[in-house]
Amino acid sequence: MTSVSQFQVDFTRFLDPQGEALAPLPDFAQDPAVLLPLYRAMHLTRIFDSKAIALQRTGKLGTFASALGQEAVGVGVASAMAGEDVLVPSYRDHGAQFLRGVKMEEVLLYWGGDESGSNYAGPRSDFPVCVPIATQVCHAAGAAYAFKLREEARVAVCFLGDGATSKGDFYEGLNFAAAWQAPMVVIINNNQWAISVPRERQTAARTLAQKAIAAGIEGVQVDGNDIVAVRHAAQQALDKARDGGGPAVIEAISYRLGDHTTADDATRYRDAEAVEKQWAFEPILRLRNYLLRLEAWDAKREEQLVKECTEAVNAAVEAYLATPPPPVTAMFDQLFATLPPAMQAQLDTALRFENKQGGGHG
Amino acid sequence: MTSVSQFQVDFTRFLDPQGEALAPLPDFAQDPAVLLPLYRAMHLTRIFDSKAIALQRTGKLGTFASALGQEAVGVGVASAMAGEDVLVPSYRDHGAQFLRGVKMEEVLLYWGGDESGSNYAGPRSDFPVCVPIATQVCHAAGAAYAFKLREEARVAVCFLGDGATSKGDFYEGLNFAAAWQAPMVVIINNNQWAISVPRERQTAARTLAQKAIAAGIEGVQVDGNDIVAVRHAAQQALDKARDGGGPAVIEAISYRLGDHTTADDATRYRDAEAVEKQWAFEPILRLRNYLLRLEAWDAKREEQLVKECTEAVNAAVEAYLATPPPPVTAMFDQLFATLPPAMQAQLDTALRFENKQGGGHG
Amino acid sequence: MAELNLVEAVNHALAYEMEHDPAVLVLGEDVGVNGGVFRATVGLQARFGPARVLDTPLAETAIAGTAIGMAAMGLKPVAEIQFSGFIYPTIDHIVNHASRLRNRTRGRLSCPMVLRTPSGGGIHAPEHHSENPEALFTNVPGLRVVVPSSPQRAYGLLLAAIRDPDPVVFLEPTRLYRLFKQEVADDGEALPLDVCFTLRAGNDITLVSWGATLQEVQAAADLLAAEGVMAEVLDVATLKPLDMETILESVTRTGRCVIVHEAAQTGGFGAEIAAGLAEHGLYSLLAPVRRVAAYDVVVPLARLESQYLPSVERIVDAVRKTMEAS
Amino acid sequence: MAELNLVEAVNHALAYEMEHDPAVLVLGEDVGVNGGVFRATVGLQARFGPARVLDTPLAETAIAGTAIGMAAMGLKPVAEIQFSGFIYPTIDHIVNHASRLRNRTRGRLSCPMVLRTPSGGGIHAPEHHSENPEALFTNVPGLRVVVPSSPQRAYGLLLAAIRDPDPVVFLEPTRLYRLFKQEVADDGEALPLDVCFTLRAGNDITLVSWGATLQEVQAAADLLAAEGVMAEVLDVATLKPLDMETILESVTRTGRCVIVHEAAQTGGFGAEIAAGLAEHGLYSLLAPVRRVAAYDVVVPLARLESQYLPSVERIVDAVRKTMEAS
Ligand SMILES: Cc1ncc(C[n+]2csc(CCOP(=O)(O)OP(=O)(O)O)c2C)c(N)n1
Ligand SMILES: Cc1ncc(C[n+]2csc(CCOP(=O)(O)OP(=O)(O)O)c2C)c(N)n1
Ligand SMILES: [Mg+2]
Ligand SMILES: [Mg+2]
Repeated sequence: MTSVSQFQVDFTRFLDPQGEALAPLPDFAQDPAVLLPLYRAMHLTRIFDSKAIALQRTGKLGTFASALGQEAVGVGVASAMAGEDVLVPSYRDHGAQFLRGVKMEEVLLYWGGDESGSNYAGPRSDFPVCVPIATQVCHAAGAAYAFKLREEARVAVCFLGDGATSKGDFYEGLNFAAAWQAPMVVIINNNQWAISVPRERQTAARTLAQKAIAAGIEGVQVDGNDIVAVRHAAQQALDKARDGGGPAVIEAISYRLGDHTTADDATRYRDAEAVEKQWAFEPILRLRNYLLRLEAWDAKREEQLVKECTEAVNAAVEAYLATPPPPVTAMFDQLFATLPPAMQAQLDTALRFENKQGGGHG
Repeated sequence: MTSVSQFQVDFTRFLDPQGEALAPLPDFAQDPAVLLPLYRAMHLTRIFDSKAIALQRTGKLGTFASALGQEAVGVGVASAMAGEDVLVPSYRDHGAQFLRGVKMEEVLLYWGGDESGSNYAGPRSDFPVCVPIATQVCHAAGAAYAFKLREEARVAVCFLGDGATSKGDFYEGLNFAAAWQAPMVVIINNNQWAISVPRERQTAARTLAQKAIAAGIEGVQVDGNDIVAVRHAAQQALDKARDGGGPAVIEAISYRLGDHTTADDATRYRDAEAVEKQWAFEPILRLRNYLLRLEAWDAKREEQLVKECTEAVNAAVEAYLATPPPPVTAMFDQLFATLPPAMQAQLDTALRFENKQGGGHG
Repeated sequence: MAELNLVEAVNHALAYEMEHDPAVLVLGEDVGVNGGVFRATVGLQARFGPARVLDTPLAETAIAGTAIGMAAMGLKPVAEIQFSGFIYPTIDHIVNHASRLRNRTRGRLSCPMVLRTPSGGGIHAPEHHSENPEALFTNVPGLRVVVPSSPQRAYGLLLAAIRDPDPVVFLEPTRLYRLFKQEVADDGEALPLDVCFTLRAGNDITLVSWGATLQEVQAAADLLAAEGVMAEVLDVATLKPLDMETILESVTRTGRCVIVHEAAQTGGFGAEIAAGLAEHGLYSLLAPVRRVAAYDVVVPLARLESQYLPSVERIVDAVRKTMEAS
Repeated sequence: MAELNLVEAVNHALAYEMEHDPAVLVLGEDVGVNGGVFRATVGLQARFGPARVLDTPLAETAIAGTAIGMAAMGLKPVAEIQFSGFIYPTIDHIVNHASRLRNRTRGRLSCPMVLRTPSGGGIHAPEHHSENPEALFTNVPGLRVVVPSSPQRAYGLLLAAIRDPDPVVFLEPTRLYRLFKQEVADDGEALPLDVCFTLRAGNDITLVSWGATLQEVQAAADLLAAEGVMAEVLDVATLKPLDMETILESVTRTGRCVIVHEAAQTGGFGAEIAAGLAEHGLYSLLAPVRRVAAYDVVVPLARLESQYLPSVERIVDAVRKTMEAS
């Protein structure tokens, strides 16, 4: 018996929950000018989330998936991306999207039931929210291949959850990208839960990062609540991918502090106390602790920041609420580049019944 | 950065191509009474294959997938299985099937275009040939779960090819079985080719065994042309699975000496010389060399064996050719347990046109 | 006899059959501790244990595929797909294996499994949660496709589906899960799988539908009755195999038919019924056979949902047109 | 102008478009060095390089899924699924993403991809190699479904499919790949995607079909002509969106229609055409609309294949019955 291959999975954390550095920090982490926008972005995401949940509770928004407790994953990764890179998100990645220029009212429109929310004025090439779990990994692999073929220095960055790593699409997409050495970075947001199914019952694998081994590529773990670790790992993977080094997988270990979505009630399946304990590790507090240590932050600026973010969120909410529902023609006008003649009669019917519907539902 | 998980993939070979032992052999390998039936089974498989190809070439059989050069994989694994275990084969595993009691004429009937070929008189619970690549891994995982639930000491043994390891079903099925700790053993018959696609372009993974790591289970490599190594590894995995130790993956490294199927012409995409070289490693020669060393074999017995196998194959071919095509009712009679009344009219039509068809095709 | 809504009826049928047949087991995402996202499986894991009520990893292909393996080995798995838009990864296993295992092995192995999923729109759900995928299955030989439209029928048809020796796709109209309650005797009585149900008798026109849209069809029938048009309302219930006899019998009497369904019109299962009429009922037809279905557009997000779903107004309009024709 | 069989016509169309549009690329299993198991892509990798003619790993879900990612980023992938029975794992991506990307993003991103696959039986192929999966796609909004029936139409329709700014499922009748040759001008001229083709004019009955069964339909039309029944033969070609106008125009003249297809009858696309006649052509119909299709059974292995495929005999029989009715 001979050993033919060895593998290992490494874990990286720079900041402990008290914001103390456990290892020499990467350069960017010593520069408040770099960190403060990240801190703001995490705050904004959290304030947005609580506002969105409130809107849902009052019937002004549909089902919504908050990123509570996982802000460092989206923000950290997006902050390492170049503008021309492409984000291929799941449904919990508005933290990353905002940093890429997606507007908050766009995200609200999407969850409020209007497709125009995915017509981002900002990052025109970014993919829209992807609900069918893990399918986006294949899209990202294809996008990455397009960049490689055209010799563009762009990377496709894909997010998915811990539960999503059980799906064939994750594995197939990864295997394609690896076989093609395509510039793709896959971020597993391991928030420990797939709705009610805890990480341990999702797979017998001890880490999710090790799933990358199946595709012959590297997988690493980072503390997903340490934005320094997240950004650092993302930057390394992005640089490598951009330089032709092929795809990489980062498992960012975080925790879903909220319900799965507004349609979920997590108290049915998990212990409130266990959740409570996780609050000590959350990423905003951690970065604030570090910034306080750096003396780059204080209570006044905190107050100012919260106010400013709240105003921005409120403005987005207003813009969202002021957007009229789409006309019935919207169902037809972007179905194909040109509406086939065969569909004209249906469009006529739709117009004839516009706003005269709703019998029995609505 | 801390290392949180380490993995390795081991490779086992007992006999070198000259039949010389490279390591202390397992007990069974010192007993000709155990080895001779395996030797016969490999021979039978090879003679069957060449006969089947001849039948296809003369229009008496449909497309056929031979196991040429890979006989040790099927035979070795099947010889380690218990009767009550269940085989979940792909389309290249008749070597294993014959040892389990599937009749040669049944396999011919299947490839000859008659479903009754999958109604095995022998192993009644074994799964039929599975053509859609890798789907059988999920079936095996489910079968294994059924055994576990009913506390039966049975194992589901699943075969697939190197190409098949790229498919989501392989990974999903493995992950389910591992999460369930279900008694499943997966054999990857790595014959280096998926039709025209060589192993190296199928995946960036250096071994296929390492794909098991993604599911959190062990994967090992064996020399798939060394039947001692194959049987030994299979026995270990079977014992462990039967004892509640969960699933395992064995990558058996072999080589497809023939075309992919009779519909294929491998000279289009691979070098005849490279193939020629592989003949030195083929499994029947290897075991014969070993048996000769043991003085458990000689030319006379070889001649006798070939004759006997050829007769058995010929008898099966005769039985196959003598089987009349099924009546048109066969399309209807096993579609459901009971034919729904809605289908009676179609059955009547089919009967009305029985053997009055064929216009334009046939 | 309890008053149950549709999702409770599903739950009761599952519990009844698990109680009486140890081969039955339930698997899917979040079906265990959480009791299913719509609570269809609530209480089952506590009662029958985690070995028979399995929270699977998140992978629909393997949910279907492992269910096939289980069924082939003598279990009767009832697999839940969490929302209809995620049923697509199961199709390979359903088409290539579940529906064929019996035929492929000439009856040696079979596949008594049920694939349940909530289906259809009307609850302002997120993207992909409001699909009507029935036409993906109705062209597949060897499969049964069932859509209940009331708590009673959900209970009886689901029991029948679980007991059926062959695979059944069971589409539960999400919109009806909690819409109304009905007396349901939890007595283990199954309903027949291969028949249409006549929900309302009438001699002027036949309205054929299934699942959630029967709500609008019945409301339309009420309105029409006030106008003096007496509609017969048929619930197809089992789409495949289709009980065309009952539909033909009705249309032979009424001479007119409107078919209503929530899936997109083109290539939808309504076409099969219209085709059946064009072949076997042509001489009875006094008017063109109209379909009221969703437009051939992507299921819109919530803001346009009510403009997308076939409405009472559209049904009444189609019936009036059909009555005018002669 | 060269004499080409259908698979050569496909090959020429691919080569033409790859030559003229650098965004076009081909991917699939064995499409590169091997030139495809049916040789549809033969020579392309040598000519355009392995970066534009990709031998993918063995995974249909990812073939479809990565094609979507490529298409969204400006490429025009033509993905080959090796045999029709292996198209099912693509359906999730085709339904949930390819057909919706434009609508989902309000036109910001789109999905100009083609999913090609050999389709149908008649060549005594192994299990799963003879499927007719069109009905899995024809109910899907946002998709085009095209089936050529001759080398010329394969060439022109495939060019149109590749150039189309939206996703197209392109089903190539395997049985026709090498059945006959035809003059095909390799001039880059596309055929229109949204129209039926009239293959033969006649005023007694309209025969509607697509793909391989047009062979039997035309042979039947020959036999019928000898009996004095002049059949009009329509090749639907593009199933979705369906050109019902042309069919209605013909049936208005003939008053009779038989629809022929190779997929199983129930829930097959023939139903949509019959339904269109029952709604829009009812008053012209002089006889019931018959369908000659495969029985609702699993595609049998080779020994029963010819009993399964719709035959000239069955078509002629259906036409005679249709002519007798009045
Ligand atoms: C293919 C598919 N199956 C099921 C669902 C329903 N669903 C939505 S989110 C979710 C759990 C996802 O868990 P995970 O991947 O860990 O991501 P998280 O929501 O925790 O971020 C499920 C089952 C879906 N969206 N897609
Ligand atoms: C899902 C699916 N896709 C494609 C095919 C066509 N096909 C048959 S065998 C084969 C190659 C399989 O290679 P491998 O898994 O290495 O097994 P081998 O044939 O070498 O034993 C392909 C692509 C198939 N049978 N199933
Ligand atoms: Mg999660
Ligand atoms: Mg192989």
